[in-house]
Amino acid sequence: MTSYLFVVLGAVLVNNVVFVRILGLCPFMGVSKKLETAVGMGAATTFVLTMACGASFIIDRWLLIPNQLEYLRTLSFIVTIAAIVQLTELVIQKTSPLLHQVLGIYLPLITTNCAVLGIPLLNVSLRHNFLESLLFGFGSAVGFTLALILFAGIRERLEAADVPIHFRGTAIAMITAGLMSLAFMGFAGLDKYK
Amino acid sequence: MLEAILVMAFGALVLGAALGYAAVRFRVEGDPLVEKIDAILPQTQCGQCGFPGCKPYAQAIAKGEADINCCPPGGEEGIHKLADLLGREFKSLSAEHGVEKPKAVAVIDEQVCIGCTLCIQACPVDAIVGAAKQMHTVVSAQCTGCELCVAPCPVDCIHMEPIEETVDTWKWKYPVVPIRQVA
Amino acid sequence: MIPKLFTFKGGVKPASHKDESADKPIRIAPLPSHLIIPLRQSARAMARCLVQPGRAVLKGEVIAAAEGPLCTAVHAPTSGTVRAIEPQPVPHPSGLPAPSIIIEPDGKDRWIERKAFDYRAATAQKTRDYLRDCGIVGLGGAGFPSHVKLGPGEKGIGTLILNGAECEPWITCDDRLMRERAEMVLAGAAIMRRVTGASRILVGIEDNKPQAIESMRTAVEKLGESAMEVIAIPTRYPAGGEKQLIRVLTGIEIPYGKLGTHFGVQCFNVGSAHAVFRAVAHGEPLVSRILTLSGNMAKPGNFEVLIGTPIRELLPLAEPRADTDRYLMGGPMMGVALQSLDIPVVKGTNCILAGSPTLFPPPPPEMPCIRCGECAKVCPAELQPFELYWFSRAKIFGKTQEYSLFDCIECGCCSYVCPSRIPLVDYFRFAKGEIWAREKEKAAADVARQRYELRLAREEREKEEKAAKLAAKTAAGREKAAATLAVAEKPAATPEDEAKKALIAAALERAKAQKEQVHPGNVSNLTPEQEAEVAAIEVRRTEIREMAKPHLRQDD
Amino acid sequence: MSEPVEVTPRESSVLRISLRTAAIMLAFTLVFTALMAGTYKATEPLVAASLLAEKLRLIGEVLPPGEYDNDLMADAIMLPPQGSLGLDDETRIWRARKQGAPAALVFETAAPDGYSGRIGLIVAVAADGKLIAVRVTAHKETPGLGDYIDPKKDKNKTRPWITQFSNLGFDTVPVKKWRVKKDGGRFDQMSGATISARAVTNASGRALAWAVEHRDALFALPANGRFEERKP
Amino acid sequence: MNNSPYSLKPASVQSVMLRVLVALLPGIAAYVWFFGAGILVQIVLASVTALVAEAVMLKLRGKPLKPFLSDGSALVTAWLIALTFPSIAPWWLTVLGTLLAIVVAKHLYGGLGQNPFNPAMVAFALMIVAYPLLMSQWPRVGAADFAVQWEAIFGNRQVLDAVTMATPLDALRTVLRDPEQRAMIAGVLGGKATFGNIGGRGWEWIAAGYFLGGLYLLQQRIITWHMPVAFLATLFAVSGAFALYEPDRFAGPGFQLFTGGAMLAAFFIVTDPVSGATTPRGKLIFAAGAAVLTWIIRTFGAYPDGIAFAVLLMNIAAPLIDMYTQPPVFGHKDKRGDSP
Amino acid sequence: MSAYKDIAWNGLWKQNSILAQVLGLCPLLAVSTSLVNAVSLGLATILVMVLSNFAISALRALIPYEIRIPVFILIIAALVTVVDLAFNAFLHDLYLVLGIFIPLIVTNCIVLARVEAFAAKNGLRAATFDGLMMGVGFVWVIALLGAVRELIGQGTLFSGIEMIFPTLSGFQILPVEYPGFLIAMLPPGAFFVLGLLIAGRNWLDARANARMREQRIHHQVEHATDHANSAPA
Ligand SMILES: Cc1cc2nc3c(=O)[nH]c(=O)nc-3n(C[C@H](O)[C@H](O)[C@H](O)COP(=O)(O)O)c2cc1C
Ligand SMILES: Cc1cc2nc3c(=O)[nH]c(=O)nc-3n(C[C@H](O)[C@H](O)[C@H](O)COP(=O)(O)O)c2cc1C
Ligand SMILES: Cc1cc2nc3c(=O)[nH]c(=O)nc-3n(C[C@H](O)[C@H](O)[C@H](O)COP(=O)(O)O)c2cc1C
Ligand SMILES: Cc1cc2nc3c(=O)[nH]c(=O)nc-3n(C[C@H](O)[C@H](O)[C@H](O)CO)c2cc1C
Ligand code: SF4
Ligand code: SF4
Ligand code: SF4
Ligand code: SF4
Ligand code: FES
Repeated sequence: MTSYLFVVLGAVLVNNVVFVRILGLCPFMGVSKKLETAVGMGAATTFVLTMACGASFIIDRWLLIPNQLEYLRTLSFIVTIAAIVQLTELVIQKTSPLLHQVLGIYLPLITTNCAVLGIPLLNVSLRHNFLESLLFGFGSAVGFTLALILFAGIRERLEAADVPIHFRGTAIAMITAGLMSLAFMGFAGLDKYK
Repeated sequence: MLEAILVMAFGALVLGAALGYAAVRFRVEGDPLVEKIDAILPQTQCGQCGFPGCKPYAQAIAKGEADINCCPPGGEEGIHKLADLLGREFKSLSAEHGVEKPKAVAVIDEQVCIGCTLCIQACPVDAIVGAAKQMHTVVSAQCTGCELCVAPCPVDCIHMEPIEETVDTWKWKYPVVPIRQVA
Repeated sequence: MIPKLFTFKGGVKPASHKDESADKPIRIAPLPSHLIIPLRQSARAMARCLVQPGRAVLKGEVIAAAEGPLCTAVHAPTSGTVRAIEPQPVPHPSGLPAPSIIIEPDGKDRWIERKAFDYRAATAQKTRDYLRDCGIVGLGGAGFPSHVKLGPGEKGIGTLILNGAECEPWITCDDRLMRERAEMVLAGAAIMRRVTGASRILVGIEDNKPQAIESMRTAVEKLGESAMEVIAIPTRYPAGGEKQLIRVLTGIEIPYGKLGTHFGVQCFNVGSAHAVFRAVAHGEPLVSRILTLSGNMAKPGNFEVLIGTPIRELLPLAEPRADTDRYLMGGPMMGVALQSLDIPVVKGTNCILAGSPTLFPPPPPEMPCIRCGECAKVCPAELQPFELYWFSRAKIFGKTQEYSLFDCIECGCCSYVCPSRIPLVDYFRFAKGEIWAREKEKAAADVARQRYELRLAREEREKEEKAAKLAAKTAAGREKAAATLAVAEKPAATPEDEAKKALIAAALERAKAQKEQVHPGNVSNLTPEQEAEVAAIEVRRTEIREMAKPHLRQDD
Repeated sequence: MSEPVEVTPRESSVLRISLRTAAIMLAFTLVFTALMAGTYKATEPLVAASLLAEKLRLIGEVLPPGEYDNDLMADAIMLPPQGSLGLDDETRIWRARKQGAPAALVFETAAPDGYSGRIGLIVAVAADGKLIAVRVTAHKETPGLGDYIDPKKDKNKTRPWITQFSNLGFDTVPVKKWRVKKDGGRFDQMSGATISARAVTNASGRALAWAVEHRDALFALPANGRFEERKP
Repeated sequence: MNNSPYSLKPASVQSVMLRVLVALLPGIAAYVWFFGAGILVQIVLASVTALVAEAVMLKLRGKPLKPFLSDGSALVTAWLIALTFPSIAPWWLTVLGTLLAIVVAKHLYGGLGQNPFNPAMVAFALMIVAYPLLMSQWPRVGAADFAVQWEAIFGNRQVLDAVTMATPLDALRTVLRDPEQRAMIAGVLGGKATFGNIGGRGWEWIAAGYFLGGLYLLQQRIITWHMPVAFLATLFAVSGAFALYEPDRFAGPGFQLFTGGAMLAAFFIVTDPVSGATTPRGKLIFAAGAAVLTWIIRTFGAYPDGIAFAVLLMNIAAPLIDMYTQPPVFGHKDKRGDSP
Repeated sequence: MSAYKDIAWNGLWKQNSILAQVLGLCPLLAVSTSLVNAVSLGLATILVMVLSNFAISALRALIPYEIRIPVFILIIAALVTVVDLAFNAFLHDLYLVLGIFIPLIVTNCIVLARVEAFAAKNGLRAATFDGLMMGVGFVWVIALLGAVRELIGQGTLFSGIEMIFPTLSGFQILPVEYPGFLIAMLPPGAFFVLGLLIAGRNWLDARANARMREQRIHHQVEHATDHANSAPA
């Protein structure tokens, strides 16, 4: 039981997708200017990534490995993800127009978030079982969301700071992300206790 | 090889059908974005942006056909708002579309006006009153300062007057930062 | 019975400097050479001028009438002649001029006929109308019309609060008023109680004015009014702020956007109560007030001054010292620096303070905010001024509103303590102004959009109508067109030069047609009068052109 | 590319369009899957060869090719998870023979107690009980501090730290001395990063002891056999 | 001409920062007493570097030099860097750390008052990640005289082996990871509970010095009680609970509070007004969070003193903490938490 | 021809995927720990971009609007897989170093963005050229990043070149005593260096802008003086 907890915590903090695994940076940089949008993007990603991990595990274990088609992993995973994104959009559009209004614009962006493909691929190479895959996906997505929200908090404040002119915008955001990842290095070594 | 193709073909069939269905079934009608953009534009309707009015410009922005820095009356602030809304980077006002000017209203020199009604036809917000061959006046509360009436006047009797500051319209100025003066 | 006092958070204790003028009895200021009475005496609205230059007026005569719900009448402060009605600088941070009536006193100071108002017989509404016509506005500084504040609001008023706190340093006019005319103040309060139907009156006085407290307590006993209490409150700026005083005396907190009446309390300055008493008991409209002259002056004191007295003529009474570099209207915490000494005393003027570089040194350079939180500790509105500042400075106004910018009462406590010497209040005033301006602009844009869309719709309709008309005409039109075509075709067959001629003719024709389009029928089919008018205009126009020519050439 | 078609979603057309898109999708899939499958088939032998070469190179680091003459890949046995070697997965033991005689065992082992967790090792133990060499295969030790255990990162290029175990056995270094100097043993450690050194030293000692103990049983197993520890 | 208010309380950034420097003096005195005067060299190195870096950056950014150079904030940063780095760190380590703190962590964000991260802690974290060995060599009490320290700072690092030792925190961690040696923990931590053994010899006196300085800051109302109390109390509670649960595995609160930079952090580092939370509730959360993270990283993480990382991690969260702990505004108290 | 110049300028600088569009960051930051790694991944990316732009431009008439995205992804993924397999077969060591970042080219936003924004609307030659230029734009940035990080981090350049050309080896640029600044090799360093690069780009752009403005003003002033000189005549 605790080992599952460590999978989640490890994915959220110690091996944070953004700061340590360096995945999902485009939306991390692009959708973090406002807290609101950061929350929306985080929620959408969490849902899709968790689903993607489950689905890709099933495909890998039951379709690809038995047929020795591992080389189709990239393709089948990304296509699955695209399908999940589309279906998610359909479902929430039907069931909750409100949620759709909140998440709608983020869903299409998720297909090009490389964490959404990277985490399922990592699941394979870390040889996670089904539950671990799900939890790893969920934990990573929570880690992504956490990073995104914290970053948005800082950026909202930074917007008013007297940053030297050439550093305004993306440049200082990069430096901030660097310092955040430096801070997250403090968690290094915690995962050896699992 | 064969199983590869079979597996993928199966996936493709399902997905293709689903997507085709979805794309047709759930096409989003109308574009709420245009309304949001239009709400930011100053509604001066001056056409300096190169479009016949604010709404067409809003549509062009929403379609990605126009840049966000083409509206001089909206000024830097308007551009900031648009950049925020659209998640784009801020750009300073494009010089070819004009410069930000202090707000002004049109004033008709009633001595000179010949009542030709050309200005009435030009004014996009019906801010000019007067019938043919009678003196025309600008209702300054309704004038947006677009200057469209200035050019058509055959006797050059319309000029723009900056809005004067009164006790009612006066605003506190941005505090000067004395530290720069020390430098 | 000593009621339980509440406290408000924050606040500061600047050096009080009250001793300089507190023991100086109220003196009547001499008549000035002229009086400048701005038409705007109440905070929100301008009165309608009733007099013309040259007209003789008596003291107390209405010279401008109240118009609209938030307006009060304006009266001649003394007898004399109206000299002019013109824009004059007024006490406003902008220093901009505003329409004012200028009166030259005749030196006789003759009153109109004064008659006490029997408020016991009148309805509350009648009394309020009477106060409006007496020009009573709050004398505590904000200048809000008192008759409006005396209205019942939603719930009616249970508690009436008299504000005798006078928390700003230097100012002692309310202190003197309470010492010298306590009974009148309380009688005024009693009238207000009757109008509002309030059950009790609480008078809040800062405990650094023991004589005033004493005098007011004696007066309460003497008047024998029940449910009227004089309460000493701890001295701490801004205890006299309406919300803070109400909080201290009753524990009620009034948020921004809500009025005292929502909570059944209403607060008046003691001077306002005094003015009400004078209006009701003696039939004297508000034409004078008591103010303190203090600061860098040799003989500070308190004076009863006519509204409209130019500051310049008041100053000799207190003898400003030589190193005075500026004058403030109001106290050092909230006052306004005067940009001209020709600015008159208005109803809200409670103090003229002479400043010197030693008394009010120019602020050292502004440093960046270090988020030390001092400002938040002293903010009586319990805001986070440094957050407001952070976003006001960067002009991110949406955020300032999220941090409740409009709850700021501009008391200045935050600026007072800031170690970085940031003029915080200036940033907040700036942000508020910009937000208001933006809201106005937004409203204007919405109107413009509507009008534009209406116009588009109309044009569309007109086009359709025209098209319909055109269609009706086509039959005839087609025949005509065919005929012209036939004519036009003919020359085409003739030799070249003729063709050229025809082309030129056609071009001329087109040009003419175009011209006609540009000048739609304006100059044809005119009545003789119109023709005359046009001719006259034409003449004027050529004259103007001639006159303008040299300039034009220069410009080129 | 076709422009967005303005369609009103009537059921029949929806069905038609769905079918059409499905068909196109199918066609694309077929073509590109074939492309991939073709590439896969073409590269398969190459990939297999690379994998083999990688393995051989790794083995070569601890066991020079001259030391044996058999086909290592063929002469391997399976090793179920071994707690004492710090292994929680099934691994292989490769048996090197020279002219048919047992020459050496090559196997993976791990030090669970590195500064930042597990350190993966590969060792070769000669049939005579000497540790031929040990190398680090995976570690997360602090770069610049604990990573000298990997000869690629070791500043001392001429005599990397990890080579000090080469050709030593319990006959030359008693079990008690198979420790870092700081713990009273025989081996150097890098000052300020003892933990990594201690972990590697102890793990290599454990591996040597284990190999010496099971040497005969291991060599006796048939190729592709499975080693089972017999509890005495 | 300025606007109201016209009278201002005499206070300035400079006086605030100077008093912080004064408050550091008792701790520095104890430091010198136990570990020698090498720390003074480091303080000078860091101060000079900080001032030069500040001046250059101000020049580059076209800001006036005088008010900013004299505000003292760069000195506070510099002193804190010197005090958290090993006193025998090579000179370039201190210089590089200070440089990065002032240039990257402070001026790229707009300088004084605008940096979201604590500059001194950025320096510490960067340096311990980049040069873990150099950042963990501390002299033994009384082992290195000034000459040796000078030597170590400006040249010959060879002298070090004789005089360095594992700091108490490091010893604790080394022992922790080896179950066989856990019995030794008592030895490391000084089973005899004399004062000299609470946080390791010498360390607790330095901590006491910082505590004294902290009291001065409190008395001067430069810091409020929230941060130090929340930080120390949380560290005490967490470490106490775990030490009770498994005393031979976890160090007790006495050790945790008096070793390493805990006391310095409680009064001087988490209290940095610029990069920390500012609302009263926010301060409590910020400091308590920093304490928990410190304990976790000290106990389980790869880096010996978790304070720097803990503070940086809380810096990241500070804007959100502030945003969600806005105290209710006057008159809006019924709607708690409704404000942004 | 100038259209091609525009495409090149866009790819290399103006619309540079990293510096201007801030897309494709993950491989950029994760793999730029050394020059060799960086360039290798960059080349793989170029390959994919050129091939996918080519393929999609060629097939664009066949792709219905509704399913264009899935089809694009399908094509890109297939091409990536091909490249991945090729690396595995021919550059196995490098394949191990680059890890999941080769498959992740699929989600590299620039690839999809270019395909959608350019290849789907333009002719074969232009599209292929655009893919190439966008790819080169990515490569020079990632190469610069890799070089800077490697140099600061360990004082070398081209370390690991033996993975590609077994006969070569890297260079020690800085003195051997250089202690190395490890941060540069770790994620924080990746962010810092990229931040500096972007600031550098801003600076260059600002300078170019300023110069242009100056020229224009200069031009105007000249014009005006000309005018003034001629006016009295
Ligand atoms: C910061 C602040 C301080 C104030 N101090 C006083 C004061 O000392 N005495 C006073 O009568 N009014 C003071 N006022 C004005 C009161 O808030 C309030 O407007 C007044 O008491 C209402 O009475 P009035 O309408 O009769 O003027 C202050 C206002 C503010 C914002
Ligand atoms: C950030 C950091 C990382 C460290 N990484 C390692 C490491 O990877 N390997 C190691 O053996 N020691 C490492 N140490 C050092 C240990 O904490 C401990 O000081 C050392 O192993 C004790 O060795 P000594 O007895 O020779 O001083 C590291 C220390 C720090 C501060
Ligand atoms: C914020 C902070 C403050 C510190 N203050 C001191 C101090 O005042 N005195 C001291 O000797 N060590 C101080 N240290 C050093 C650490 O407590 C710790 O002992 C140091 O990182 C040594 O690591 P090691 O145990 O791996 O050798 C401080 C560290 C940090 C992060
Ligand atoms: C109470 C107090 C604590 C401070 N702590 C720090 C600190 O931990 N690190 C630091 O770099 N500066 C510190 N400073 C100085 C200053 O706030 C810092 O340089 C700013 O972060 C620079 O913008 C402190 C200042 C005060 C008043
Ligand atoms: S320039 Fe601005 S105000 Fe003028 S029409 Fe265009 S959008 Fe409207
Ligand atoms: S009056 Fe003239 S300037 Fe004003 S809105 Fe109409 S056309 Fe524009
Ligand atoms: S008092 Fe001044 S420096 Fe302190 S937080 Fe407030 S605004 Fe900032
Ligand atoms: S001026 Fe506004 S923000 Fe400042 S203390 Fe007063 S109420 Fe608070
Ligand atoms: S490359 Fe864009 S999200 Fe990773």
